[in-house]
Amino acid sequence: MAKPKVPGMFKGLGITFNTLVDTLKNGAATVQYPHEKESPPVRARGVIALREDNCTSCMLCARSCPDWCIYIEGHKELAPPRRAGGKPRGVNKLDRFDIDYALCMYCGICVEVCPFDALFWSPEYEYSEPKIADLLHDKTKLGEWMETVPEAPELESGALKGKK
Amino acid sequence: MLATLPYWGVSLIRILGGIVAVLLPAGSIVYIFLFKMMSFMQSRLGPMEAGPYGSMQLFAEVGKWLQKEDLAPDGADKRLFKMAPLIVLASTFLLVAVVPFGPDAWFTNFEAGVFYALAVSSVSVLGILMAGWSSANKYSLMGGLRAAGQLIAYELPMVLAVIGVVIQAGTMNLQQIVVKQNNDKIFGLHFLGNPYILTQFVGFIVFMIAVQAELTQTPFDMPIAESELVSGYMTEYSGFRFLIFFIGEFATAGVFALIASALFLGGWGVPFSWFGWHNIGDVANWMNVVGPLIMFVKMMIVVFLIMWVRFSFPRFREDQLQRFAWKVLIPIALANIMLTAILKVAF
Amino acid sequence: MSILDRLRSLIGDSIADSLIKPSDDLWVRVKPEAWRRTAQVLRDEMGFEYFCFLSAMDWMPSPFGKSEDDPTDEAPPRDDTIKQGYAGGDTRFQVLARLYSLKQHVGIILKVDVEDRGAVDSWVPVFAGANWHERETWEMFGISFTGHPDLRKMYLPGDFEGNPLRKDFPLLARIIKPWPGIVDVEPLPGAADDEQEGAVAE
Amino acid sequence: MTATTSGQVISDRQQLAYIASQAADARVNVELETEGMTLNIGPQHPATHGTLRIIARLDGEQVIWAEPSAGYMHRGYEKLTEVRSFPQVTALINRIDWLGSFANEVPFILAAEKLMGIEAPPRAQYIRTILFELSRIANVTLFLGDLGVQLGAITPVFFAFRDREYALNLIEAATGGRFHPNFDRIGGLKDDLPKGWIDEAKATMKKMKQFCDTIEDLLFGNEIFQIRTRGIGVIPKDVAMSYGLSGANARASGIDWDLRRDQTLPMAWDKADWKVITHPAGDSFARCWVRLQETREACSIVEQLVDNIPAGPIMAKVPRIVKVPEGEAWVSTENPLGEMGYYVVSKGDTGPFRVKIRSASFNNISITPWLLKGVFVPDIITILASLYFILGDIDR
Repeated sequence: MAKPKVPGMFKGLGITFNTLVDTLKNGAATVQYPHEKESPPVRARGVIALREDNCTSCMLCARSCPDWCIYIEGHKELAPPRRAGGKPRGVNKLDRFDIDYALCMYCGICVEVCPFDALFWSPEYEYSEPKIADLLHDKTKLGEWMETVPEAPELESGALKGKK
Repeated sequence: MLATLPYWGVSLIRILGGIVAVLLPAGSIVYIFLFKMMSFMQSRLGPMEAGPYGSMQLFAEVGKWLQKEDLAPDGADKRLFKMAPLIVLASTFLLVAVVPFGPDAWFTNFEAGVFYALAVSSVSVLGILMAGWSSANKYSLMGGLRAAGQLIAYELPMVLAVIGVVIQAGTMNLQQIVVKQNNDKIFGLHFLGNPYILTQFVGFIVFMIAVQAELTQTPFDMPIAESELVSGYMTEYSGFRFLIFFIGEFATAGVFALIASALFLGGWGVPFSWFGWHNIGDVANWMNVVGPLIMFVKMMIVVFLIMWVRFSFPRFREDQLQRFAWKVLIPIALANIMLTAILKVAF
Repeated sequence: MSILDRLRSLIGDSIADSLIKPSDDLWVRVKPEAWRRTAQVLRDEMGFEYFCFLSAMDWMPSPFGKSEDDPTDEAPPRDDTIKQGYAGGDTRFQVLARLYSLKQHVGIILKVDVEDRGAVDSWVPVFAGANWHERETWEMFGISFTGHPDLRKMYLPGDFEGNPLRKDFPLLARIIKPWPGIVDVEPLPGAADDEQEGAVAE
Repeated sequence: MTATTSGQVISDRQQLAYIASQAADARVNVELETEGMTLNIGPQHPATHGTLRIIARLDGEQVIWAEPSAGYMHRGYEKLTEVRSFPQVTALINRIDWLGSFANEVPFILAAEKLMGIEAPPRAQYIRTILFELSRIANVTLFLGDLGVQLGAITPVFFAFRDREYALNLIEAATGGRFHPNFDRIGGLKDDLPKGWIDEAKATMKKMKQFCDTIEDLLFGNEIFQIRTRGIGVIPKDVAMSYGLSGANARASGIDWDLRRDQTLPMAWDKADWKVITHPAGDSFARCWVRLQETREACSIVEQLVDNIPAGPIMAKVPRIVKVPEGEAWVSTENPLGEMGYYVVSKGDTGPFRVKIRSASFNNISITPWLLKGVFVPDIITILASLYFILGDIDR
């Protein structure tokens, strides 16, 4: 065993003691969770929010989901014509849009493939449930998450602007 | 004062005192060091929810443990299994009996106090071995065997380290050792008395290392070694029997710290020259109240050292530990005894 | 001399086929009887000392597809012909392995044809690390390795039947659950075509 | 077992342990000798961080033989890839080495890009490399802390969790996923970096370097740590190669091989100035030490690259629904755990026909029966800790 100037054991004791003093002086690195909360970054994939009006039940998200955890049902409905005097259009209305968060693996593919901007990520994370069945969020609950969806962050310099 | 009470009254006070002397240090050690100091050393806060700054956490834990079912594994030797934690705790209570807390505040005061303390401290080995054997678990068995090997190996350096003190004090009575330390002078100075940590520094270090091993604290925690043996001899215990082991662990830490402060740090006393006392007969009665407090503070300092090392170091391997005991500690302790004896004769 | 030329000069008659993609990789298919010798030669003579992996291929297209079919739609035509990849092949199964030379920093991918539930020589005597890879291949494809010291199941429980990575082994998780991608949009009552229906209602 | 007969130098300690184990083997067969004991370490055991099970036959505390038994977490990824499209597979393979997830995506995406004959634009290559190294930092940081726990020191792991959080925050801010970024796309990346990320990255790298110093003083400098790891679990060079050991485990045995340096990939490692760390000893200490130094190197790679990210697009021109042309491709990269490679076979569909996942831990752990012979029970733990495996990486 090589003998350094300060034996490693004492150095180690010094480190723990310094941390002790540092914690007493400057506070801990942790936060007391239910009382204090750290806010996740804007891009954090916490929960998926649904803007129901934009959804056309095209099934793209359900088909691209690796876990098959999105269930969509809809029906056709007449909507007022786009232009005055035009014919009323048949549009797809959502009856059911469920995401099973017990299955979801938060990959974000559904949000990415959605061509009509109906799905968004929200950084909200406090929706754990004692019963696993309650993790199936229906379209009203998914719609409520829309309030928590933040603006997309600005990009770092050098990024191409104006491109999604 | 005590003399006016009937015998059963004295006994009752002694029993209560003993319980306080075991549980109070254990509780404060767990809260201050295990919950708080360790957390601060790891830049976190530790328990904060139960009571102000988590001070009631220990009571919450005790409540939780007491509620749990008293389980024993199927293949266990049930009688031994249930007895083992009690034996470990009993050794702690036996140990505290000889510790003097003040001029009159002692449980027993007998001549071979040091000898007795070292003898009963090894009773806990029996409990641990019983726990390891009776659990019918391979991890427990290995933990028990490691504990037996380790505790017996480190008994020897501990005894040898204490012998230096005994030689210097010329007595095995702990009360007398405390009085001697506070009444003596070092280099002709009366100011500090003569706490034996100054003259017996090597002995103190050896003693503390041996205590660390006796308490199975890191870096000598192979009998528990949670990353190897799950929890060693305690693996199969839960509920209040685990609680007893837990209390036993920290109460023993407290009692050993008390003994260490009595042997090396001047015990309950202050240097007698401060108040013009000359021997134990002169000591004022209020020292019976202040003495335990001084003792408590000294104990906390010693436990701080034990815990500081525990939270900073990795652990040895079993064979390295044995080698360390036999090849390093015991020769050093023997040399220390020789030196002490020579100096004692010389001066 | 290129690696392939050197290999050909050493075990020339055992090479069944090969393919070089420049600045990519080298594929060599050897004859089954030369499988172990190839490894030996590559390690001892040519410095391919590093064993990377060993596995197998089932070239049959899966009879189950991706279980992503709309039962109302007509099933798309399925091509069941077995078509081997680079460096060709004659059998449905192939064992493939990769070795790497730490001196030249090049790798070589070796393939060998093997019959369904057939066997090839084990590489364990040459590369000790092939042990676990061959166990895995054995349990996943049912290809056994002669001379393997300890051909036991690696991942699956002992009484598991079937070889999961064969294409004819169904992925039950996808079969027991209906595909949620089936379009489930109820049409307007009594109408076949949206546009017309809109006009009629008007 | 094989491969001991080579001319390699084996430490005295290991040689003695071998002889003792042979003797122990022989003694078991002799009448009136101690009976061995079979100890099941795992699948639920504090030291196997995951569900690896080690069946060890012991004589006292000495291991006569030991055999790891994997498969308690086998998720059948190779089968699952057959029914998934390329973007879906990317989400899946995040979970192989869950501590350094981003690094798992890169070789797979590179293999798909190789088959398609496209390359990500330079900006994407830089960001990929930075995130790759960040995931290495996040991964190895936890290793360094966990190492302490395995050896009985409890404090380093809390430091590791504290400081790893900074790296994870950085990954999360860029990708949205703490552990499972799923940020790589065929042809580039999902998104560009958010504003202020580069400055944060520089500050974090300073903290991570500080963490390395702390661990070096607290753990590596400790004499107890040194006697627990030096000379324990020595792997000679040729054994390492025949078992296919890779990454820091190989480099600790003196194999000077790093896929970041030794192959040309469309990544930005060659744009930074860094060195490959090797150690000649091959013991547990060397493996831990190499990883510590590599974390420092990774920090300096990130520091160098963030300053020079070229401007431009982050996606190459790729059709919306990706169909990968028929072919086979092998790409491997130097992941935190070692060489991680994917052998992707495509039949021109939206998904791969077959993906063979070559994960580092699988090979790294397959050496344990050879390595654990003759060691003591506590050394099983140090050796396993120093070999460093992630269970998802063994079982896939």
